[in-house]
Amino acid sequence: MSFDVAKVRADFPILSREVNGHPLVYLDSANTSQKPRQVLDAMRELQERHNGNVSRSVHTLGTEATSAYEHARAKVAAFIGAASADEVVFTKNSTEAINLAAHSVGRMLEIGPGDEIVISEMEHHSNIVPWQMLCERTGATLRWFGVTDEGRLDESRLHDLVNERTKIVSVVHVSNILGTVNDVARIADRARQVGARMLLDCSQSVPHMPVDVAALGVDLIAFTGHKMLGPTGIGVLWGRSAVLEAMPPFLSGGSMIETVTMERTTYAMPPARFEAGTPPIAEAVGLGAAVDYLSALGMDAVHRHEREIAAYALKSLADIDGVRIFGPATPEGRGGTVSFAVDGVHPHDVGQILDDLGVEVRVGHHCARPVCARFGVPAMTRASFYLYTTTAEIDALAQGIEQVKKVFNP
Amino acid sequence: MSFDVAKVRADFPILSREVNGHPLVYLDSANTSQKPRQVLDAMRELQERHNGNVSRSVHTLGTEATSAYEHARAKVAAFIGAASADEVVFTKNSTEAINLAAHSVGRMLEIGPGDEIVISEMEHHSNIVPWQMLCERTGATLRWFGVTDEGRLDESRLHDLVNERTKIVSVVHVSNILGTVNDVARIADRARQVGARMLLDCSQSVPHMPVDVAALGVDLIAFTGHKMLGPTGIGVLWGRSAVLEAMPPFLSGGSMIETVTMERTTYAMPPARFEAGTPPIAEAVGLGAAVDYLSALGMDAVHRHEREIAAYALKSLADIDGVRIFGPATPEGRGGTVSFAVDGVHPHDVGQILDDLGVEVRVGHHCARPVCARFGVPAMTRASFYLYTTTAEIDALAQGIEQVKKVFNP
Amino acid sequence: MTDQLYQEIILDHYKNPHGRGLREPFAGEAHHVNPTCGDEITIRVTPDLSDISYDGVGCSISQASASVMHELLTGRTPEQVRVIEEAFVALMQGRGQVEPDEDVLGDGVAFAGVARYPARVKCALLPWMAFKDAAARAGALAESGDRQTAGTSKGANS
Amino acid sequence: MTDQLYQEIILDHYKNPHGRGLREPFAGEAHHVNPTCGDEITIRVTPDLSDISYDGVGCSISQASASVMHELLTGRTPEQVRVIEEAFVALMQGRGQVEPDEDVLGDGVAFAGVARYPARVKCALLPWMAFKDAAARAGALAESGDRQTAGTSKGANS
Ligand SMILES: Cc1ncc(COP(=O)(O)O)c(C=O)c1O
Ligand SMILES: Cc1ncc(COP(=O)(O)O)c(C=O)c1O
Repeated sequence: MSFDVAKVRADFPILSREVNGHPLVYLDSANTSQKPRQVLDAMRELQERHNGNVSRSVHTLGTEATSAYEHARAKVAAFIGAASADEVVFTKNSTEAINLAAHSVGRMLEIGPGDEIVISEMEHHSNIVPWQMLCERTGATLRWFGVTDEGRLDESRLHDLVNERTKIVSVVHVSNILGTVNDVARIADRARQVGARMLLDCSQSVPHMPVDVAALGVDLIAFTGHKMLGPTGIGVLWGRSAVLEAMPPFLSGGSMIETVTMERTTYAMPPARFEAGTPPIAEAVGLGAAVDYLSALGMDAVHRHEREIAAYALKSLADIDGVRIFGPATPEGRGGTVSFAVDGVHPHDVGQILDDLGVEVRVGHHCARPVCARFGVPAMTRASFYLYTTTAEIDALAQGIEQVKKVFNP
Repeated sequence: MSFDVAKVRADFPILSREVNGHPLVYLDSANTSQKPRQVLDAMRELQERHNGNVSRSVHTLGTEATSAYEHARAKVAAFIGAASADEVVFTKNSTEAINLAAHSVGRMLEIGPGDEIVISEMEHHSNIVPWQMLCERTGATLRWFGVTDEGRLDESRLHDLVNERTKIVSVVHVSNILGTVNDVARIADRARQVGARMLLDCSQSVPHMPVDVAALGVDLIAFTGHKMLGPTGIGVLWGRSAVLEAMPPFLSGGSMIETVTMERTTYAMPPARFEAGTPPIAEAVGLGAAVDYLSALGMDAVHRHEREIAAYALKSLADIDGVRIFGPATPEGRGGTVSFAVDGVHPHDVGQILDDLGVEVRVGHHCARPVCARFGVPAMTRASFYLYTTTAEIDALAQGIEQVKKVFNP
Repeated sequence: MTDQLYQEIILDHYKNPHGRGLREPFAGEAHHVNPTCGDEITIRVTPDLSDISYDGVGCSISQASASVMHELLTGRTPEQVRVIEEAFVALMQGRGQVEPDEDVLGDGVAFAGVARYPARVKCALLPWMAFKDAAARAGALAESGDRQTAGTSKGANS
Repeated sequence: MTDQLYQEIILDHYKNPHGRGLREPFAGEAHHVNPTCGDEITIRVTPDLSDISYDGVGCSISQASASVMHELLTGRTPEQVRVIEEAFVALMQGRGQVEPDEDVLGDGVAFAGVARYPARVKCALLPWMAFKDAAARAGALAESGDRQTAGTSKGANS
């Protein structure tokens, strides 16, 4: 087999730990992924041998740190097919990246009353609230795509929703709760047609499948390091050069300026313009190492592995009486994230009993409350997979669900 | 001797490396500090054994990570004498903390034309540009304290500058370029008297001296992890509970909400309200470990050590012909940061030759261009000290400066 | 291990909740939300605590806790309520170190195991916090006659 | 080690800059800034490149580079300028791997050592980038007669 999951797992020290006396079965990678030794080593090497501030020093340590930081940027750019490293802005997470876009594109387009912003009912809160706040600040109107019963984006009203009043469209590439992969080509075409800017929330796609910004046809994408084997504290806003260059700064302070007087400041070119203050240096280097790790395996292989696991999981769960799956029922057009309900048992209780067996799933609204509301539940239980997930772990999940049923419906 | 610098140095692996064939002499801690093994170990331990997302999971890994994260918050709160851990908001750096304050306090006070914001000529760009941008957005007026020839805050016009139109005062506690320690009691009193909110930029004080927010008499302070033995990617905004509770959110998205519908969102209480998205979890834990390290030594002892080094450095530099010191000439009311000029040699060249000898100083405008302008120079050379700095390193600096003079004025 | 959490008593109250449903008349109402998991509860009380009615969605712990609370507090005097409330909160915050008094807490002793699960303590306390707000609004806990105006409002349990 | 950086030739140009000072007449002007260190340079050129005048503040490398550039480019044809410019930029971006041609670069060969210091390459290129802008504004580099309108503007070298 080309994809050797046992070999992959050996790189993740945490996977050999126990939880409540059982081997850890980590099925919460959509929340945050585990990190391979290679990533932690790269960060430690920087912090212990080459630690200096970036872009500010001529000294050797500073030069080494700057070069490591900029190398990481170039790696990330190559990973997503960016035209240049200057199109990659480092933020602290996806959420900051989306906030940056909402503030800065909002100002660039002078959004005001009568303008419309379009999102979807399938968004993570981080791709809802910044746009609600933009609308509040400016008087613009928020509109959204609905979600079909199958858990897919309802594009039936595309031409009504995205119209000549639309200034920004921001939707999710892969749903963090339903697992749906959105083919956004039609929406992107329509956005371009009406002259709207489009952001794609790739927090759940870049970690799991090949993503090529040149092919997506959007203006901006956001993603986050900790979901793709990288550390916390680092995220990315990618933007087409022409768009980034036209965007005014958002956070301001050291390192994003060209020149400062007390009266007036002029700003640096992107990406520096958007990276105020000391950036997450070691974190960027960690993300660079994560990208190296993923590239060495190949994103096609990672994606294929996850689809196999997802297919296995969908089948295993469908076989259990009283389990209802939310979102697409087959592995086509969906990622390795499966949310479900166990009849008569609250997700909190499902998660608790699974944890007791070492099986770590997420329960709650998954920062996507409108999706829960859409499906008429207050919360869901979610199992999410990654390159280190095995079919044996899916079996452990299935057995755990039987145990849940035993406790609550003996 | 109570403060054993050799023992401290043994905790910092990087201090035993060489640069350009010479032992590293790291005199750039005001830019970013080095990190002890204890901090790096604490982060690695979390990442390798207890990695999960915070505040979102009921499972064991998530609970462990959440408890480590919240513990770090409590440690930081205790370190600065905060009334409660809820007064500590984690950001990515000082710069984000100040931007958060500028946006959120700006909205809270409905800043508009006629209102005044007061800063000083001694500020880091990160405490200038966010206020310039606030004034641009709102029509408010920016005013500032000048700097005296001795490099101290010119408070002579305090009552004129801070008046009934003043809504926010934001000044630096310790200058990152002149080393001046500002006794802000008079300014804080005056701000309170006129009903203005006051922020203190403690980026250069919290790492180097005991800081007690209860005693400062201000509403908000900002500081940054990487300057106080902690990692990059983590900063702090402290605010008095009553102030934080009245402040609207700034960055928005996951984890800062109470409840979300497509139409409307309500927000969580502080500090969650200000921590949108996945926070820098390992970085917060690293900062917690840094605070433990500093507390174990005692901030009084750290401060005393740095004053001794500063006194030694001021004397050594004053003894060199053709060296001019900017800022206070004696160690009273100044921190361990000394900026200087070498006659006829541009700082860039000074820094380059010192680096050649392994002596790492910062050159440039130090993100405080108005201070350079104030003293009529385009740039300065800065040596900055920390708990691991030795008098032998100051000697190396002095010898290096002699070498600079030899190259340029043979 | 979860045996300690999911005691028979808790599962019974979860499956057969006592006093569930929102009833009239009432003098104070409060709606609390757990932002992490989306659990919600609404509590109504009469001024004399002769009825405590409630409704909501949530996990076994929060729902059973509401049922037990209904049993424990309905018809009690303000002073009795204070004692029971304090005992329950102390038990929940005791990290498993507090020995519950069955005379005070009745079926509430079954929640002793919850205290070992920090993430679930919030669930158990959700109805109690909402009750506190509702009772204050109903003026039900005032010792003397100076009762506050009754009213309805919404608060977050964060 | 810095011997390679601070060659005698560089220090000479730094201490005794050639052609320094802003002169009239000129057809194009550009002002560039290095945001990291605050170095600044203003360059003026005549349409026929018969004069290249400049002024600024900066380190030995940027100042000497301006002086050398003045010497190398003044009075040259657009084609000669292109060749020299390209050779200098290639030398600077060569990370120390490019062998400079003294026939083309004259005193500019002294900058070979700078290429090994990534942080200083920007210093050496600052005047050259500003020249490029100024010359474009002066229409000095157009091969044919379609010269652009002369003008003054400000740009950042980031
Ligand atoms: C006084 C002062 N304020 C603010 C900052 C900004 O800190 P950071 O770059 O970590 O945001 C710095 C350091 O760069 C500083 O010295
Ligand atoms: C689809 C989606 N968007 C945005 C985010 C926010 O990412 P972060 O919390 O790293 O900012 C997440 C994950 O939490 C996500 O799954």
